[in-house]
Amino acid sequence: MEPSLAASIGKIDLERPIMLASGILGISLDVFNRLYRSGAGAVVTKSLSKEPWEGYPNPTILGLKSGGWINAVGLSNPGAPYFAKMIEPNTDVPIIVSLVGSVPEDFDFMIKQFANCKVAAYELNLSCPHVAKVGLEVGDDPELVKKIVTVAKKSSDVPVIAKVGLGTTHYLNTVGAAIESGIDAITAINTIRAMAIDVDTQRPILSNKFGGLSGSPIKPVALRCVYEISSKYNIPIIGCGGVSTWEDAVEFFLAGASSVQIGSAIGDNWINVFDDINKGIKKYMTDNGFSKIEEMVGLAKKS
Amino acid sequence: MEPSLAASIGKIDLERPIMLASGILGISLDVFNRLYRSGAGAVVTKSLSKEPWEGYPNPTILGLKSGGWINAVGLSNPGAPYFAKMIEPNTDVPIIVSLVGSVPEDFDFMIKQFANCKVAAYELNLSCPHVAKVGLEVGDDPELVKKIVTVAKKSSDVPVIAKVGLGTTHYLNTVGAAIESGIDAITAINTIRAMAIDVDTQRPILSNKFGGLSGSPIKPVALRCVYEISSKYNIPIIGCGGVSTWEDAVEFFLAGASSVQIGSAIGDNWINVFDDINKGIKKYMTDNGFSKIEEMVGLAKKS
Amino acid sequence: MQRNHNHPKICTVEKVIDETPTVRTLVFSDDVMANVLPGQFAMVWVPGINELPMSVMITDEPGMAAFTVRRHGPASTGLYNVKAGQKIGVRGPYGNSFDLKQGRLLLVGGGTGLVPMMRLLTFVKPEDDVTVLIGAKSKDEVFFEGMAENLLKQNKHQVIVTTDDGSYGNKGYVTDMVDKLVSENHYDGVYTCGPEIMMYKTVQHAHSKGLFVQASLERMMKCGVGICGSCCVGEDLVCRDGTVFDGKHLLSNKEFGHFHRNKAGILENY
Amino acid sequence: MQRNHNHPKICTVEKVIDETPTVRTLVFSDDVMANVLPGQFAMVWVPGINELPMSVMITDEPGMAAFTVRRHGPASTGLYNVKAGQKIGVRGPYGNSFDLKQGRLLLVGGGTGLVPMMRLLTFVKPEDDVTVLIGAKSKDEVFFEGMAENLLKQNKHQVIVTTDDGSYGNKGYVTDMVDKLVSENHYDGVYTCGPEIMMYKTVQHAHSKGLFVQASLERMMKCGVGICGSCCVGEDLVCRDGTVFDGKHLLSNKEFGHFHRNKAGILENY
Ligand SMILES: Cc1cc2nc3c(=O)[nH]c(=O)nc-3n(C[C@H](O)[C@H](O)[C@H](O)COP(=O)(O)OP(=O)(O)OC[C@H]3O[C@@H](n4cnc5c(N)ncnc54)[C@H](O)[C@@H]3O)c2cc1C
Ligand SMILES: Cc1cc2nc3c(=O)[nH]c(=O)nc-3n(C[C@H](O)[C@H](O)[C@H](O)COP(=O)(O)OP(=O)(O)OC[C@H]3O[C@@H](n4cnc5c(N)ncnc54)[C@H](O)[C@@H]3O)c2cc1C
Ligand SMILES: Cc1cc2nc3c(=O)[nH]c(=O)nc-3n(C[C@H](O)[C@H](O)[C@H](O)COP(=O)(O)O)c2cc1C
Ligand SMILES: Cc1cc2nc3c(=O)[nH]c(=O)nc-3n(C[C@H](O)[C@H](O)[C@H](O)COP(=O)(O)O)c2cc1C
Ligand code: FES
Ligand code: FES
Repeated sequence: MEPSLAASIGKIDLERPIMLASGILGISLDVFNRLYRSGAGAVVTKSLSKEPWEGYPNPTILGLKSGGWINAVGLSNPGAPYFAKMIEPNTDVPIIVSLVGSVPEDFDFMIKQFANCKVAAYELNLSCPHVAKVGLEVGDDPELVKKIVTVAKKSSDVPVIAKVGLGTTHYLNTVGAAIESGIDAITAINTIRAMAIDVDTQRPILSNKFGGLSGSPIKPVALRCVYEISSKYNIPIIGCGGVSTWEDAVEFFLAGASSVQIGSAIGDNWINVFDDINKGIKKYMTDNGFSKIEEMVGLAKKS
Repeated sequence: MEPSLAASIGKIDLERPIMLASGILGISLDVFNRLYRSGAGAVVTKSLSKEPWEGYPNPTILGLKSGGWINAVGLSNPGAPYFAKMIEPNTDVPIIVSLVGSVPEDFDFMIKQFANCKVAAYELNLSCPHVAKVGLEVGDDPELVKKIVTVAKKSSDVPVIAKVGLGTTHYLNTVGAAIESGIDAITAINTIRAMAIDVDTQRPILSNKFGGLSGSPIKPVALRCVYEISSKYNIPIIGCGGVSTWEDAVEFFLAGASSVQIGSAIGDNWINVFDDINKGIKKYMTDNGFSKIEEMVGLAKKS
Repeated sequence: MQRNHNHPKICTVEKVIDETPTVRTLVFSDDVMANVLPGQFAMVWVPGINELPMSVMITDEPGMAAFTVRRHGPASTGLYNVKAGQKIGVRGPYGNSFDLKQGRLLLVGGGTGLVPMMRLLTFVKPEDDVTVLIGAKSKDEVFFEGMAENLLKQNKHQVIVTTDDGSYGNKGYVTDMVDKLVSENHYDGVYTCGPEIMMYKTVQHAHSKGLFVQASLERMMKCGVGICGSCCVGEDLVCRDGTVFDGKHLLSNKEFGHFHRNKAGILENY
Repeated sequence: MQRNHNHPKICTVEKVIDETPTVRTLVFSDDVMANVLPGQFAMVWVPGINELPMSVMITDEPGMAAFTVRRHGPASTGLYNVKAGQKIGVRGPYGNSFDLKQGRLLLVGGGTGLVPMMRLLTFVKPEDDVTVLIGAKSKDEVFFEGMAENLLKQNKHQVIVTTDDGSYGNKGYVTDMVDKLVSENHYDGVYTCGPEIMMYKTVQHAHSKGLFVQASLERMMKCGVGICGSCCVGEDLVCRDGTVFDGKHLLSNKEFGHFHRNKAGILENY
């Protein structure tokens, strides 16, 4: 029998275990449809705020000579109300709506905008490393996390995911706080705060100076976070960080992730990366006698 | 006039601004001599403990397909007393002795072993990410850091450096605590906790499962730490993490480091890396009209 | 040091040429940029100011490339103000290129949209019969006419200029001239770059006559590599799927000619 | 997936050959390892057990490589116990190789130190006159004698075995035989690998006669790439500067033949 690529992240059921990560190509329903057809099991939207944000001036992204990317797009987004209207026609694509905000009420407001949309889940961005007052600055405060998760869970019946990253407090505490407040799943990790300086002009390259490191450099760190979370807590995990091959995806499954998200690899290999990874996972499963994704999840912890 | 490569890290004066990082080839005086002749301005020893440690079983190191290394050598070392004897004959090489321990008394004991040695500085390893009860587990406790630094400063007249890394509390707090207690300089950063899983055998590769990520993947993170420390505090900084070219070294100077340490690049390019980087820095200085290293230090913060 | 085409490479501007009162060409040395394909662009960092997408302009020296920039908002004005001797960062090249047919060709450019057209001219075969159509508002905004003539010395060709106010060349909209030309002649390929409304009408006219037509689009760009999504037009990403698209494809795209996205990603009318 | 020679590549052991009651050869397919130079080694991961340095053994099939392991402590016993069909991880190859002279050659191997000697034999020229000296404690520890004969079929050669107890071949220490041979003959190159004391004496004897001699050293190894420092001998790093060193260089090294470092890095007497 052909192995199945279907993945369950708690109550979220997907036909394929790889999703588009937040912030990557995530501002248009047309593009979501295209990515879904290209093999993504779900798409996560750009993180949305209550109001439209322009984000930082360019340069906002750069590639590193040794691989990986640093970005400080600054969460530019059209705002939750506009976005909800745009995705209202959606019927096919499992869309996970990513949200940023500073206070619990922000999240309640935003989730209510999507009342008429088909939303597979909400992902709370508690981990953007380069925008003040949202993202990590929220995630680093476990008490605030508890309040936000509690409110988000109340605002709709749709599953809620918390996305964590390496901040100034221990991310495992953020995870713990989110779980205590009823979170349905965890995405780990966001980009890691980083910078690049140009030696010829002697200045930071990004307009915001600091940005978030993504791509292959952060994979080994993301992988250990997934392993640590799954060792400490019983919660569905979505692995994110540097996945660019089927082998990377499988590493995350073995570490305890039920699915993975893909961001930077699209910049390197364009969108056929979804199909390539799906095929690779399937071949691996056939070669190794797995029939379902969940048979692999957490297997590396047994050794 | 030829630009000068001399570097001052507070009270520590070196002829060249690049040092061997701790744990790299750092167990034999003969090797120190060789590295010094090859262009290192100073060598940092393997982190020493009170007693000899065997470290973890192999595999303890692996190279990543996308660049960089993960190691969990487990701080194997011959112990401070043995080591002090070994380096007693040293007269030429600026040796920085790296120390690990759990309580302030450990550090006092170890520093006293070196009473008859020429030691350029002590570097307190508050940041090893993969050994219990030492390293990060110490660095993550600012109160303990204060006590350790205070004791280390009292144990001798030699300058004391604190080496920090990304742990479970904010490293800037560790830096602050060390400065409050009279530290002379900061080395940033140690490896970042990470892991690698083999998909064919479905198990973590390192015997210790978790290890520390080093090399090019961590450079952008190390660089922002140096920039953040130098923006917040007035303390000499030694940059460490992923330096493998003169360009990397200059980025660290511009971010605020007075010198840099080199580890993994030796695994990639062998020990001529010191000479190559020295030459590159010199050429850069000539091309850009710098006559001293310190003219570059922190320049990127001005823009 | 190895090069990563996604990392800004610092280049020193060696020469600045005033093309019109608002358009300048900045010349610099770079082997990679000197040899890009027509339609390809770079992300150009003006340190301390901004980074913006620019088509890569040809120069008459090997190993040299250029940007021809019109000053507009703060970003482009920042680049416009760069003096000889100053440094800029250049990453890329990005994007695809034109599918250059042989035979009778029509190139339609407006403003800095002429940049990819000039490079395209360096690829035409001596046998090709080439018409270049340059549209401008008025006389003092016309540039690259002489360059086009020069590049086509070996060819059967004509260079036609239209100005909206008739202060130079033919009076009227360049797209009316396109309509006239494609009605009277067969072309094996029609290529256009410039203001979206000009491209939209050019594509419509050419397509309605069954001609092969391609346009090079502009959209807000942050990454240039298909990550950020800011350049999307329908389901296409201009930076990665384009910038050059077939007219047929474009006419089925409901945003082309009508909407672009602002910095927050909200659709706005052209 | 691209290969990084510092990342363990998983290989399946396809065949296991018992060489002696304590030595086994494990055969596997791998193009890179099949083509290493004599003296080069791999770091061999036995999942769940340990990782240890192993010289890469030749096989008689192209594309295949092998390890010949003596069971000793837990790590080597773990490898020794790997069955056909089981997986091991292999990274490398690491280290340098012998400087193979032409003419009259003497190869001196003891135990698994014969592994690089066998590979060296595949590089000798048909004109070379080759003497292989195999040292063992007793008869049942002798292996690779037939293989050496076989590899030298085309050459003028002799394969001499010595056993300490005289249960096979010549009685006595292999190094006494070395002394005898280098006193009676000129050799253009002498090569040795095996227990350090054997290599030490071989180097001394050969060097005292002014012969070119090289030895392949063993030390505790963790990284194999010159990072960890565990394999240092004086100022040399065996994994990166060696494993093969000139005898002349070695005799000036105060640790060679006398000390090695234990797992904590403390010098211990041999
Ligand atoms: C592929 C491509 C090639 C181009 N080639 C040229 C060229 O050769 N010469 C030339 O003069 N112009 C060119 N442009 C247009 C140029 O990049 C923008 O017109 C210009 O950046 C707008 O500048 P501004 O000063 O008004 O931006 P500001 O208002 O200062 O805006 C700042 C940022 O927004 C971006 N931005 C604003 N409007 C646009 C827009 N319409 N399209 C893309 N980005 C925008 C800018 O790039 C910049 O990063 C090109 C655009 C693209 C997409
Ligand atoms: C370059 C090189 C090539 C080698 N080639 C072979 C070979 O082809 N066949 C063979 O049987 N043996 C070979 N060895 C020796 C082999 O690696 C060690 O003898 C063996 O690992 C010791 O195993 P153990 O079971 O006693 O180790 P344990 O006591 O289980 O020790 C565990 C760890 O310590 C290391 N270790 C312990 N002693 C040594 C030592 N003396 N040298 C290096 N590492 C040590 C092991 O590699 C292992 O990682 C080689 C060694 C080196 C350095
Ligand atoms: C350009 C860019 C924009 C991003 N924007 C967001 C965002 O809006 N919200 C968010 O949660 N993560 C954002 N991220 C982080 C990614 O979702 C992802 O966590 C990170 O890039 C690591 O995955 P990768 O290595 O596969 O890219 C962004 C990343 C990039 C590169
Ligand atoms: C094999 C290895 C062993 C290390 N051992 C130590 C150690 O004992 N003490 C310490 O402070 N840092 C240790 N480190 C960390 C390095 O000193 C350095 O901080 C880190 O590797 C980042 O620098 P790099 O990217 O140049 O390697 C070790 C690193 C490696 C790769
Ligand atoms: S500019 Fe970022 S996707 Fe096109
Ligand atoms: S084995 Fe690590 S330096 Fe040689």
